[in-house]
Amino acid sequence: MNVNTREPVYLQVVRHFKEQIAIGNFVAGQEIPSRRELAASLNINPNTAQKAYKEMEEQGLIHTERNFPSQITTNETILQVVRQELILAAVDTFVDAIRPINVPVDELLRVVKEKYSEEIREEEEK
Amino acid sequence: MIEVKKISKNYGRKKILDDVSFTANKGEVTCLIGINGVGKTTTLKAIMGLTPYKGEILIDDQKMTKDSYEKITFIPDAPTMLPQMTIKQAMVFMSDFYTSWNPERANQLMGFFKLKEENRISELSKGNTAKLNLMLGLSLDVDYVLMDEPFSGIDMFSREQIADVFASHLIEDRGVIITTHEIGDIEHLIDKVILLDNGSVLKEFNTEEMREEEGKSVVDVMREVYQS
Amino acid sequence: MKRYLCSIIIGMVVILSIGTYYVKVASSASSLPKYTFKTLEGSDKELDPVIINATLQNGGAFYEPLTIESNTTTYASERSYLENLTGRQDHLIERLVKEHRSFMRGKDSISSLYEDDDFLAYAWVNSEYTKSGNMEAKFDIGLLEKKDEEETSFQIELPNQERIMNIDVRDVQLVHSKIQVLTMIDVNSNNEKQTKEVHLYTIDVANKKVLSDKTLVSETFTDPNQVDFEMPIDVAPSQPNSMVFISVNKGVNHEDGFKEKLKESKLLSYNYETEKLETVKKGPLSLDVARSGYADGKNLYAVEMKSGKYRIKTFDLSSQTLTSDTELDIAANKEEQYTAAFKNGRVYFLLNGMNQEGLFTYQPAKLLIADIKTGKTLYKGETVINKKNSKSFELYIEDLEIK
Amino acid sequence: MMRYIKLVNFEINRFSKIYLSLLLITLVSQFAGVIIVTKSLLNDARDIMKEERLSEAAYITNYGGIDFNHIANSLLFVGPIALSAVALIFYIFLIWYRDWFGKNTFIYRLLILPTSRLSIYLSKATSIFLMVLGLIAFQIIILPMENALFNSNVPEALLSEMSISTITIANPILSLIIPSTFTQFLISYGIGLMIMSILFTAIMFERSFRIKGIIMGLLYCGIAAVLFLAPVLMEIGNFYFYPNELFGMMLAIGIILTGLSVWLGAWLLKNRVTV
Repeated sequence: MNVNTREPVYLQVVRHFKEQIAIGNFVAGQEIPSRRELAASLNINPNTAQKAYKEMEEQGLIHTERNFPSQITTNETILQVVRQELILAAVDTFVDAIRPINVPVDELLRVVKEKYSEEIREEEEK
Repeated sequence: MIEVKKISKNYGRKKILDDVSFTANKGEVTCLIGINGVGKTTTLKAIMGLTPYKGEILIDDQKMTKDSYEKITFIPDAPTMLPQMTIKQAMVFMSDFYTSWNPERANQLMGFFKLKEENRISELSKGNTAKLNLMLGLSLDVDYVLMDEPFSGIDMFSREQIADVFASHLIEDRGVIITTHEIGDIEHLIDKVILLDNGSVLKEFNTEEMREEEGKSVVDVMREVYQS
Repeated sequence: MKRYLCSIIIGMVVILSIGTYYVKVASSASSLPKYTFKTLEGSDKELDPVIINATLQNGGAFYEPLTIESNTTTYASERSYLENLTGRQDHLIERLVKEHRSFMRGKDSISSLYEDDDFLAYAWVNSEYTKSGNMEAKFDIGLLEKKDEEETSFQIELPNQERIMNIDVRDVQLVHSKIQVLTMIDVNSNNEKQTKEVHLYTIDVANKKVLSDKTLVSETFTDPNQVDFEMPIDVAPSQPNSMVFISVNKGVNHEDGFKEKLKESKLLSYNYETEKLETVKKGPLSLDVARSGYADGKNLYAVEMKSGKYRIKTFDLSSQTLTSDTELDIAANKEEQYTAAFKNGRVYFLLNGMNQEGLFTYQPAKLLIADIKTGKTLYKGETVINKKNSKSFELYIEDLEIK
Repeated sequence: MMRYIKLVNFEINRFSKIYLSLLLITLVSQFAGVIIVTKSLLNDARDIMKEERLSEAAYITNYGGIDFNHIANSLLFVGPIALSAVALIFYIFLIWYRDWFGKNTFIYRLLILPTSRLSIYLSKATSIFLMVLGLIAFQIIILPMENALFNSNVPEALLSEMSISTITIANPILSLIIPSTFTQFLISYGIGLMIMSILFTAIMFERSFRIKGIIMGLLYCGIAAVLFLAPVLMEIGNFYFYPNELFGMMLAIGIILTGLSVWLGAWLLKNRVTV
């Protein structure tokens, strides 16, 4: 994770987690690293990790039972929402960038489809 | 909690510290930032009782006593052991005098830093000296760690290593005060910034709050403050 | 434990070695030879008041002061630190300090003290030389009334001090409540001529004034002539005496400038009561002997060596006649040096081998106690050493004191 | 207490190499002195006997026997004692300044040890004092050996045998370092302790106030000297004390001065020293 020093670090951690969940690196019910492990692996302040975990708990992304390591939530709805959120956020950025070019929607979708499949193919070939 | 209350310090007519007040909490990394010669090191020395000052400093609501040194440790940027000692002897010295010495952590850090017990302190490079200091300081089970310029004059790889250890071994219930004039390496690691200039506190803020509320990095704030 | 080895060794060595050393030192004083008097004649009781102060010397390198008192030898190293600090003290001063501690502070010159039943008086000249070489002098005067411990102490300028180069207090008396101070003076001079004088100062204690400055004797001479004033040894220096003797010896210095050849000498007597200065008629007294005699205010005692024997001559001061001349039962020996004391109507006479260069053979010191008048031997003894292997030890007698 | 002992041990170990060299130099030099000087003394004696045609007995009568004093006055004997004395006096200063100077600032570590600053102060004083006594003890141990070696090297006819205590009394330097009585030993080394504590305190002044501190330190030494010698100085001003009073006063002043110096030095180290 590359840290942006102008944005609260805990929010960056939360987003990092969401990305991992969306990608499937974290699956429902999976144990996640302790705050200290997380801090060490991401090279951040344990307090920030703590704050990020707290935020994620509030959002229902993870849950912690006493004396057990935190786990990714098993609530599929929340996981879906996370995925949706990520997709929506990416699409938002994309839309914001492409809007000024004034491309017709059909053409845009066709180009996106071609590019996207090509990238997947290339990735698979590797 | 370390409370620094209105401390002042002069060297002759020169004011080094002028009514400096701040607090550093347990479980937080507090960073004293400022360009060189603004009294950062003097503040740490004052807290450690290594220099006289006017004002009051309390550690967990108490004045410094000899037993406080089991609770608070200082990692200066110069070797604190005799040059003729080997690292092994330095470790024996520490375990001899501190009941808070944690040999397991020391061994762990030795391994991580790739330091060798038989090396003589006088033969260590600048980077390894800093690592040794860190190893000795962090292997004490203390509540507060004071670090003076842990990154100054050290190569990039050593810096990364140190920052790594910094993150992994500064357990959340310790309080850390660190001084630096190069914030870059650790900006994302610190909780609280005390901006010092000419011996007084210019600005004190929480880094995450600053990012959240104003979208500014510590460097941004520094630039603003020092260039105005 | 290994880390502490260095410190432990140092600590142990320090304690053991220094400890053992001083334990040994403490017990080693007993290894020094002990001198005791073996009685040859008379009663040992006579020995009781005798105190001999001496120094033991070993091969020119080692000196150890010792005292033989009540026939026991005590080395300085055997005494306590505080006792050695005070040092050897005259018996009289020791007593006076005990009785009048505050008054006696700083007063340790026995010829400056006067004591009778009612008073203790003290006179001393405190002199300093200024940078220009002149002397500045003051009298230190003290008077103690014994009855009520009333003390008068003051300083007064010495009269005519500008003409004085050197001053020495030789006798102090209290006569009709006035302190009399007999002094010997070297007069300041710019030329070849030297002047020596004997002055008597009379000091009024009540008014803190110098009443008079009387010149008793004044002699001026030029080199190689030489004049010396001498007084017989006062056997009771602090006791009231109405009379003192001063011998005036005129001589010529030899070319080597050391020993003088006697040309003329006279013996003067001064009476404090009558204030009369008289020349003693030469008749009965050999001057040479009188010069080195002993006086107690009433009598002058002289020791003479004649036909292999020592003789004691007693000369009555008031009548100026020889009252006795007795022979001591001890052989005279030029190689030996005598030390004498007169007290309690007795003469105490100690003979000790002179230090002859390099001759390290033990010779006992001989002590004779005799009645002054009759010359009858009351005690005779000689020293014995309790050690056999002490050929290299020598005993130097410093003084003989009688309690 | 334990940490104080550890510190003393630490300080001694730090100086141990130089200290062992001093002991070794003393040992070698003094024994060499005994052998060399004895030889030359005997040669001189034989030359004189030859020239003046004297028998041994006559030689002794004229010139006295050959005694250990000749050895004890030789440079090879006295030199290492002087060297050790100078080294340790110098170390009174070095024991502090070596912690400050150079790249390695050991003083940081020393002052943040969980032990009182008084222990740090006292541990340095103790180690120097212990090392001084160690040297004295060493001299006391080797002196009888040297004397025995000397006695066996000189023919009995020429020998004037001396006991150890006689040797120490006769030689001015030996009598200074090995006082003749235990009381004098306590007094001499007590005075030494007092002087060291005063010097330590002067060093603390310098370390606390730097240039101003040098003046304060010198002033403190001066005041201490005047105070200690006050009874003697009063005698110059014509006030007389009895010897036991003088001793008592100087003893009391000495104890007070030592106590005050230790207290002040430790206080400065605790409250005023800057590293």
